[in-house]
This record gives sequence, structure tokens and C-alpha cells, in this order.
Amino acid sequence: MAVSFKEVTKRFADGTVALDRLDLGFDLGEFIVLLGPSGSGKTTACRLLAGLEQPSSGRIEIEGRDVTNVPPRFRGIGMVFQNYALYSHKTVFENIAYPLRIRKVAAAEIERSVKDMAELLRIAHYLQRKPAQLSGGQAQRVAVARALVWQPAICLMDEPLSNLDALLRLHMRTELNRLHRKLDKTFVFVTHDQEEAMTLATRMAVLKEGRLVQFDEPKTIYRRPANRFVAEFMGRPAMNTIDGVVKGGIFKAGAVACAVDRPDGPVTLGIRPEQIEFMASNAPAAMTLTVDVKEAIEPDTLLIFQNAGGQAITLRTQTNCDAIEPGQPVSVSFPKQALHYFDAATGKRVE
Amino acid sequence: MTKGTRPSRGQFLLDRGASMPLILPAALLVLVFLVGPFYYMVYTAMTDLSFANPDQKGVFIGFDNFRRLVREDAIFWGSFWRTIRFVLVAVSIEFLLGFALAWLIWRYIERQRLLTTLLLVPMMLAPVAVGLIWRLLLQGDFGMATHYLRAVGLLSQSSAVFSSPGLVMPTIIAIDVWQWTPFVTLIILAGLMSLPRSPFEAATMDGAGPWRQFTDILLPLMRPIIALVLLLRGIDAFKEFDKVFIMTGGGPGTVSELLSIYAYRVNFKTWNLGYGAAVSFMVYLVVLIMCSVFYKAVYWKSADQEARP
Amino acid sequence: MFGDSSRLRMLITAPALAAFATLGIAGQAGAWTLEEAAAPYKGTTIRTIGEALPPLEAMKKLAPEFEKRTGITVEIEMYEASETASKVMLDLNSKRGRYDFILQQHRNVGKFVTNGHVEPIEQFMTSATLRDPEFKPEEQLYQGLWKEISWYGGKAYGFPFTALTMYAWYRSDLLTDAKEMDGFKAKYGYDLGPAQDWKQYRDIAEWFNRPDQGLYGTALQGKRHEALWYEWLNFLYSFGGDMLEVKSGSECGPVIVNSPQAIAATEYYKSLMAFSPPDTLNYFWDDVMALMQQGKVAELIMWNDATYAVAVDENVSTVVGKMGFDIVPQGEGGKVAQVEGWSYLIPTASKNKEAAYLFIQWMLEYEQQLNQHLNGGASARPDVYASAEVQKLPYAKASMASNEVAKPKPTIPQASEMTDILVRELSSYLAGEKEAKAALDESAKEISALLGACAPMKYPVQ
Amino acid sequence: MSKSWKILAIGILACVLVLALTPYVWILLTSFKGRLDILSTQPTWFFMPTFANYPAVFIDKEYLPLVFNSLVISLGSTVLSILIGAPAAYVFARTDFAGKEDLFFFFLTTRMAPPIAIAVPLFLFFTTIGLTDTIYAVVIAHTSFNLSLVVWMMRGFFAEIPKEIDEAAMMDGRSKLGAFVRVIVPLAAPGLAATAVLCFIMSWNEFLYAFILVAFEGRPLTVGIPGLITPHGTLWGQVAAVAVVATLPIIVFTFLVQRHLVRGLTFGAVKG
Repeated sequence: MAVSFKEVTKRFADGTVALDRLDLGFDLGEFIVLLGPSGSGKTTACRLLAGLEQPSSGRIEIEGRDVTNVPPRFRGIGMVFQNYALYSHKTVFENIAYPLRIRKVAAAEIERSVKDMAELLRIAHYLQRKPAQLSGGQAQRVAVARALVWQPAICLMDEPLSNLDALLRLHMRTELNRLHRKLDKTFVFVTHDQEEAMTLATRMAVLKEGRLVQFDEPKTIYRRPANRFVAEFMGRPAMNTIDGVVKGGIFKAGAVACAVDRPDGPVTLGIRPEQIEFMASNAPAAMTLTVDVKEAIEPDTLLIFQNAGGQAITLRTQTNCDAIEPGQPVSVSFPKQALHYFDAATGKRVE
Repeated sequence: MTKGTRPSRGQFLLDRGASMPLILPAALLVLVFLVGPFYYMVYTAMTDLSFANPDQKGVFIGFDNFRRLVREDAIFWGSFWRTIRFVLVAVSIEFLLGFALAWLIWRYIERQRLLTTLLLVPMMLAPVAVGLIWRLLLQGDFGMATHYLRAVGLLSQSSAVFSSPGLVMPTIIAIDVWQWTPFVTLIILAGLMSLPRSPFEAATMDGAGPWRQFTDILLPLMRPIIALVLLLRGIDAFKEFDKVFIMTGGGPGTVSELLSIYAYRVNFKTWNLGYGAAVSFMVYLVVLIMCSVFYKAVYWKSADQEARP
Repeated sequence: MFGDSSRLRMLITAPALAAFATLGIAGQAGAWTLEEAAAPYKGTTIRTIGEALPPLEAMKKLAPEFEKRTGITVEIEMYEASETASKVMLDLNSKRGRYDFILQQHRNVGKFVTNGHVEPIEQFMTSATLRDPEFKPEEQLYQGLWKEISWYGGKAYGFPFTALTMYAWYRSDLLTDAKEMDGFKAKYGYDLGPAQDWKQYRDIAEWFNRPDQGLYGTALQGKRHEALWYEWLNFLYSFGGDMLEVKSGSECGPVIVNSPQAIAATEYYKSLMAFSPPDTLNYFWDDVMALMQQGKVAELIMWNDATYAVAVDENVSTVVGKMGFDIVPQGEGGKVAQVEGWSYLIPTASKNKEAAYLFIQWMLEYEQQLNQHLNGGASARPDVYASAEVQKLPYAKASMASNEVAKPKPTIPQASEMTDILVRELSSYLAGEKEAKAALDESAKEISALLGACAPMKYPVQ
Repeated sequence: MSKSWKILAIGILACVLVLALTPYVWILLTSFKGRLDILSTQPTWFFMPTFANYPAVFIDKEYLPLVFNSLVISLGSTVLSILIGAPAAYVFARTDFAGKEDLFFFFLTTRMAPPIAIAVPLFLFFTTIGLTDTIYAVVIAHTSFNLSLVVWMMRGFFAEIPKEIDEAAMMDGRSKLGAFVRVIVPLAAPGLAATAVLCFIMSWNEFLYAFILVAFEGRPLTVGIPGLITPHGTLWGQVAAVAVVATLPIIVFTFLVQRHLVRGLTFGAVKG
């Protein structure tokens, strides 16, 4: 393991526990995404790895070396900040060159490295500007260039894209992907945006309230969410989770009724909106739900049903729904292979 | 690939626990050179120490000095209330005038830099020089200001400002206003410039007129800065010494004897250091109370928010 | 000089003086020279401090001569008067000994002596190696003056540096103007001339007070400042009053500052305000001198050391050659003057007392005294006044006459506090805050409280 | 806003400016006047200028070294105040610790004690440690009373810089201290300059401590000024010359950093 968190706990002065016994390890060359809602501890984990914060207990190791109490500058880690944190009094060139200057790299070497990096990030034209004269995307590239120019083994990025507008975000996302493939570095990327996480990560760690909930490849996390939280967090829209009771192989909750492979008892049923299928009303597996709201996000359509007990169920389809109006009943079915089950009490995935 | 090397102990210190070493020199300096002497003063205030009278060797006498000061010293109380009046009147005028000027500049002047710099001149002059300048200007025989005051009839031919007991304090207040109004103006102006636009636009949409906008929005938004400027001016006005000392020496009679001048006399003219320390301590006490009230009421909260972005 | 009292003290101190003299003669045997006496102190630096006054400036010009002869460097620090006093007080009380001798007003002597800050001078005068046999202060100085300003409690602590005094100044050109003389006589019924008594003084002030012509009868130093107190003393003494009922400045005695004479003097003093310029309550010595230089005042009472700048220096004065000087007018108290003496004193904390003594002794020689006197000082050596050059000065006569009749001032430790009380109360009276009697009663009460049991109020206040 | 209101406003401000500056202009004129012009009853605005006052006081009276002394004392205490005060301000801006605001308030209260109260004890203390009459004593004294100013102003300037800048510098390879010295300090340079100028002015204008703690040969201009008020007349021309020399550098400095100066003083009360 190149990087590992061992039982790392971070408690702040005001008593809040930001990280609770985090155990996490990954290899060099990976693109790790720390994902979670705000307050989940993902940024804290990132800063602990950077050395900007000290854990209250536990150990952090990099390539087997205990770095728990090692200052940032001895960890060989680069970092990109959410607000870029460029040095406003230095030119772009000097900003990028700064880590090299600190390491007393020869001037010619600096010149070459900065040029290369600028080339790679397509900011070679702006090298003589001051940060104030850059657009958000340009500033972001400078920040990335600065973090990478000295060839650190690991590069941390703390929500680097969240200050960019939507288009630029997509663009930068692609750039980062390209960069990762090209440089073969370990990237640790913090975000609350699951789409970013899905597209970038080789593996992603989902955190909730300071605890690691699931750590796996994106597709696994999508396909086999470890618990109800992950299920509800991932996907757009998120997975439908329906609390109900199984009786004789049939799951029932309000208008919902479908065949499941579960023993009797209460269970939470999960199904992705895009996996709900339209069905002729007379088909055996069909259930009838009433459309509450229709949202057209072309080419898809979202149909939101109101189930008894106040739970909403969302369906996502590419089928033409022009004919369907709110208030209208629609027949759908939950294919058995698309169903996920979660323990009704703990929310844990049950197979 | 650049790898981290192992940190040495010295490097370790640079990185960790760096805040205490950074704050320590400042705290030490203040403790040794300000707090130390201050406590010496407090102690002295409880002795009969005098540099003049050989019988007063600095014997501990408890609160006798304070008792005498509070119960028997009419001159102390005279100068105390005079100082309070001076602070109230001078600071109020400075505030109102300074606010009005700041508002005018804010509304009507686009290029402010030269103007504001020139306005800073009076407050940047050495207090010793300010006292002398005004002594020269208001001199009764060849003072330039005296001449023009007489010419426009503000002053009779047969009187002079510092020789007319009734005019002395108003004049001192006017000079303080001259010196410090620009300071108030600049600080208020800085506050006005940093006001957000949206509350005013919202108020306009809600149908508030200019006056309502001023009282309901501008003043509350400016509250912290108004408090700051009143606080700074209040402290300095209470300690006012150099100007008055050079211009009138506290006279004629006692009409301009402020607390600080009384403290100076007791300390440096009669060398009654024990009693003088008691007087000084009272000055400090009043200023401290003034500050604490202001700071706790207005500033503390906003400072706290400021500190955590 | 001080009447019976000083004669009495002469008797008391005579044996001591005789002892000095004997020792002095004994030391004469091996032909004393300054160079020889100073040899052990060659290379040392002695430092002094004083008010930036002409005699000190003169001393600064003389010092290199001493340095050349002895190899002792003299450093002189000059400050404004109250700055000087503060610096000296801090130095003495911290006992750090920065100053090897100091120049201070005689009313501070008591404060210094009783707190053990200054050395008695006897030890140096009896030292055969230090004492110049030619130096005979007991013969060469005005004895009364010396004892008044440099002695305390029967012991000598130094020598007079300069003896300032105040006398009446008047515009001789105006007083001898035929038209004025006629008009004056017609109005007041006697001949115009330098005022001999206070009625005449006021008449002259009234006669010449013509604000519309830019001329005022007199100019009072009415600012809340020591200058006011000094000026007022002339009136107080002349009216027969005093602050304490004592024979010498170092004694404590009944407070008489609110005597009927004192009240009369004070009320008379204020009455002159009518003939003084509008800004008179803001004046101290500096302002009235500027008025004199511009010829705006007919007569006033002023310091002798300011005379040069008004009566002699044409660069700054418009009334050169038009000034006359005389002893202050006489009242119930007869011929009196108030003298302000500055003394050479040697701090106990000094590390170069002997070198300092040698310098002081040298400064008191005739040549140096004459030089200093001609440059605005006021020597304590009668022989200086006898010199032809001094006689030529327009104010020499008034100066000498005033020195003759100078009254002692309190030199007790609380003297400066007394002054501070009086300045405040007198200023209050001038400003119209209270009546003369109330102001002086308050002063008496406070001074009596300050001095304690030795100073009961002779004119009790409720 | 109508045009005539604007003209009225400019008129009022012009009057205020004239009132604010006239005394200084008068002193400037006075410094070029002879004694008779100064003492003339009719104010003289036009006169034959004389340059005699300047050499008279700076050469003849040997006041030139006083300018140098003033410079040494002010620069010394300014450098020291910044060196000691800025790190403390940085800690106040960045670190949270128990009692921080109380400590901060304590720093501010040090401005409240009247100098007259502290002066004598301070003198005795410096005498005990043998520093009186040296320039160090007054430099230290000025530094300690300027500290509160530095801490007050620089806390605001530092708080304005995002915390991430420090962290970025640390990630780039600086130590905590290195990040402060090499990155934050240059970034706060304008604020630092404004604070330094204010410290300089405070020290340059200060009288009492300088008078009490410094020896004759080391006294600064402010202490020299009263020496021109002599029993034989205040030398107004020379006083004016000294006043002009004592204020010119300050006006120039003030002009240079004026914007940051006001901003620095208002930190904490004004956002942004």
C-alpha cells in the first residue's frame, strides 16, 4: 500500500469529530476520489494526508513510512486548493516555479519544467501575467501546474472544480483525466459531486459523518452500493429506496408490490430510476402508480410518483412520455435483477 | 521524483507549535516594559513616595491616596468633570462634522486620494508642534488667527482668546476638532465605501426614502465603525495633554486644567509620585472602563466573526 | 544685604569660614596650579545640565580653555527650564550620576540637600590639592547672596552660577518727551519720571495706555506659568508681604501669604491688567519681551537677563537706546527685589566630583566671571561689577541696586509645590474665578497643610 | 444627484481643506520670515523671504543631529515593532486558542495607560538595567507602545489573506514559519508598509518617553523644540523651521501609503 490511514481520528478543538477511525489504503498511480456530503470528513482526510492538520489519534503512512507527524514539506505531496491560493504578487511563471525555487532547482531546469508543465496545461501564453488577470479556469490550471511541477508522488485536490462554471468543469474534468493518464501520479481528489467522482476515480471512498462507508471502483459503488446511504447518494437521480415488508416472496409498500428473493420480514428495497420499466397494465408484475410531477430533461423524462406513506419514487426513461400528464396512473414494474436490498434497521446491503 | 527527507529537530520546530514562539516576544516586551511599570505605578499609588519631601520615603499607606483624591481633592474633581465635558463635546462635534464630511466626499467626489491625504496632515503633526502652531496663531498681539477673528468680529479688539477664561475651553475644543475631524472623516469614509449596495437597493424597492435609508440601513450597517472611531477618539481625547499644556498650561486659573495636566503637575512639578500615581491610575481606570464597555458591546462580536472566515 | 538676619548668620558661620581660610593658606605653601591639581583627572569627562540661558552659552564658549589647560572635557546639556528640572530630578533620584555638577535654581536646594542628593562643598574647599589658594569665596563673593542661594542649614553646597533679578523697565524716550511730560503733569499734578512708588507706576501705565496707537501702559505675565509667580513676588515684597514669616529660605515658619499686605499687593497687581494688552493672561516672559522689542509697552517689570535682547541687540529690537532701568517701585516693604539664584551643585552620585569642583572653581575666577557677566550672566563677584565694561551696561545700576536688596525665597523641600499652588491660585484670581482674598486664603491653607506643624496660618482661614 | 449640489459639496470641502491646511501653511511661511515679520500685528502673507532660520537652528544651534536622532529612533522602533508585532498579529489572525480575544484586548489596553503614569517607573527600570541615556531605551519604549497598533492593524491585513495561501506555500515546500516569512509577509506588504509608516509617525512625534529616556546628545527633534522657547523670546522662525522639517517626511510617507493606512485602521470594523 502506498498510502494508508490507520485508525485515524480527528477531533477539533470545539469537540466535533471530523474523522472517526478512518482506515483507508491505496496504491501509487491511482486516482482516488474522496466523496461525501459536506461535513463528511473528506476534506479533513485530505488535509491530514497533506500534513496541514495533525490527527488526534491513528497513523498515516506513505510507502510504509509513518508520516503522521511529518510536516507537509517532507511528505512529497502537491496540493490544489479550492480557491486556487495563487500568490497574487507573483507572475504565473513564478507561481508555478515557486516549489522548484524552494527546492533550489537550477534556473535552467526550472525554466524547462515550468514551460513543460504550462504546455501540458495549455497556459503557456499566460506565464507573464499576474493571477488577478486570469480567468477562473486559467487560475485553476496554474494551481494544478504548481502542484505538479516538482513531480510529487501524490497530488491532492480539494474540490478544485467547485468554483468553476458548469461547462468549464466538464472541460477541466476531462483535462484532469488526461493528465492523470499521462503523468501516472497518485491523485487524491476531494469532491461532493458524484458525477466528478464517477468519471475521474479509479477508486473512490465514500464518507459519511467522518466514517468510511465504502471504498471501491466507481462501477462497483454504483452497482453494488454498500448501504442505503451510498445508494441514495449515488446516481442522478439517486436510487429509489422503499421501506416495506416481504411476505411470501412479495415485497409490499403502499402501491408497490413486486416479487423478491428475500425471506419474510421488513426490508428496504432499492431500485435505480432508470431501471424501472414501463409495463402494460395487465402484465403480472405490473403495479400502478400515479404521476405526481413530470420533469423533462431531454432526451430523458423523469416521472415522480407519490407512494403511500409519503415516499416518492422516481423513474427515468428515454421513452417518449409526451402523452403522460401529472395525476395520470402509469403501470410500471421493478425487474428482479435490478433490485437491491438493504437491512431495514442498519441500512446495510443484504445480498 | 522529489522525495521528502527526514526533518531534523530544528526544522521540526519551524513547523510545529510555531504560534507560541511567534507571539511570545510581543507579549514579553509588553509585559516587561508596559505592564511592569504599570504595576509599579499601581503599587506607588499606595505609598506616600515623593521625590521632593525627604519624609515621604515611599511607605505603604494602602488606599489613603485614593481616599484623599476622591473625598478631599476638589481640584481633581474639577479637572475630572472638565475632562469628561471636553471628551463628550469634542468627540461629538468631531463625529458629527466628520460624518457629514465623509458623506459629502462619498457622494460627490470621485478622485479622493489627494484630498484625503491632505486631510490627514493635521493629525500627523507632532502634538508638540500643534500646540506651538496654535499658540503662535492665537497669540493676542501678532497671531494670524487672532487678527482675522477680530476682523470678522468674532473676537473683540480688547480681548484675546487665551486670556478670556470663557473662550479657552471652546477654543481648545475647536483646535481638537481641527486636528481630529479629518481622522473621523477618513475612517467613516472607509466604512461608507465598503458598504454593500444590495440592502440599499432592496430598501429602494421597498419604498424607503433617503432619510429612512439613512437611519434604517446606513447607520446600523455603520455601527461597528462608528463605535470604533468613537472609541479611538474617546481614548485619545481623555489622555489629551501636549496641545493644552503648551497652549495654556491649564490656565487661566484652572479653566483648562484637564486630568492629564493635573497628573503631570503632581508627578513632574511637585514630584509627589505616590499621589500622582493615584491620579494617573484614575485616568487609566476611566479609559479602561470606557473601552471595555465599547469593545464588549460592539467590537468584540464582529472581531470574532472576522477571525473565522 | 539681608539686614539683621544675614548679619546674624554671618556670625554663626564665621568660624567655619575662618577654618576654610586657614586651610587655604596652609595649602598655599607648594605653589598651587590648576594643571597640577587637575593632573589626576586628565582625560575624564564631566557633564552638566542647565537651562539654555546666555550665561550657560557663555560657559560653553569658555569651557574649551579649561579643557586645554587640564585635559578634562566638559560637556554641557542645555534644555528648556522645566525640562532641565525634570531631567535633574530623575537623575538625582535614580542615583545614576550622569551629571557631575548641576545648575539649579536655589529654591530646589532644600529638596536636594534633605534628600541627600548633593555634596557639601566643604570637603573640596578644605582639600589642599583641590583648593586654589587664590580662590577666596568668603571674600570674593557677595556673602549674603552666596549664603542665600547656595547654602542650606548652615552648610555650603555650591557657588552661585548666576544671580538673576527683576527690575523695572521703562521707555526713557517716552518719559522724557516734552509733550508727554506736559500732559502728564497737567493730569496728575506731578512730574513724569521713572516710577518711585506704585501710585506713580499705575499713573504712568494709565497715561501711556493707548491701545488704538498700539501702545500699552504695561504688560503683565499672567499666564498660568512660573513667570506669573516671579512677577507677583516683586509686588508682594514691595507691599511688605511675604509667603512665610521666616528669616532665611531654608526655614519653615508661619504662613503669611494671605496677609492684608499680600492681598493689597495682589489686588494692585490685577488692577494693572487694565493697562496691559488683551492677551495678558497668556503671557510669560517670552511674550512680554517680544512686545518690548516692538516698542509696544511703556513700562514693565522684567528679568535682567533679557535686557540685552531689548536694549542692545538691534537685530531683534526696535527700542535700542530708548530704554531705562530702575529698581522696582517702593511700597510699604521699602526697597526690595526678588532674586533668583542658580547654583553650581555637585550630586552625591557623581563619579568625578573633584574634576567638577576644579571646573567650578575655575569658572568663579574673575576673568571667567567677567566674560559670563558681559554675555548676559549675573556674577556674584562684586569686583566684576566694579569693572569699567560692566559699568557701561545700561542696566548695571539697576542690577546692582536690586542685588543689594534682594529678599530670600523659600528653599525648603516643598518650595516648588508651594510655587505650584500659588501659580494656580493667582491665575484663578486673574481669570476672575475667585477674589484675591479667597485665592490667597486657599493658598495659605494648602501651603500650611503641605508644610505641616511648622507652618501655622498667621491669618487663619475658617 | 444634481450638478448644483455637487458644486456646493465641492465648495464646502474646499473650505474645510483650506481650514485644515492654513495653520500648516502659516508655519511654512513663518519659517521663512524674519523676527519683525513674524511679530507684525498685521498678518503678512507676502514678505521678503529669509532663509536664515534654517541654518540658524540646524547649524548654529546644532539641531541637525537631532534630525538624525529622530530618524534612528523612529526607524529602529518601527523595524522592531514590525519584527515583533507582525508575527503576533499573524498568530491572532490564524490560530485559535483559548483566551485569544482576551489576550488581544489586553494588547489593546496597553494603549490606554497615560504615558505620564508609566514614564517615571520606566525611567527607573531602564536605569536599573543600565539602558537610560541610550537610544535603545527609547526604541524599546516606543516599540512596546507601538505593538498594540501593529497587532491591531496587521491582524486585519493577515486575516484578509486566505488561509489556503499559507497552506499552498507549505505544500510547495515551505515550513510554517517559512510560509509566513516568504509568502504571507510579501503578500501583506502594502498593509505592512502602512503599519510601519504609522509606527514611524507615532515614534517620530512622541515627546515624553524620548525626553525622559534619551540623553542630550541623542534627543530627537520633538525634544529639541521646547529648547527654542527661551526666557529671551520664543524663536518662532526657528520653531517653525524645525516644525516644517519635522513634518515634511511624514506628509510624504502618509501620501504614499494613505489608502492602506485608513484601511488598516478600520479593520475589524469594516468588512473588506
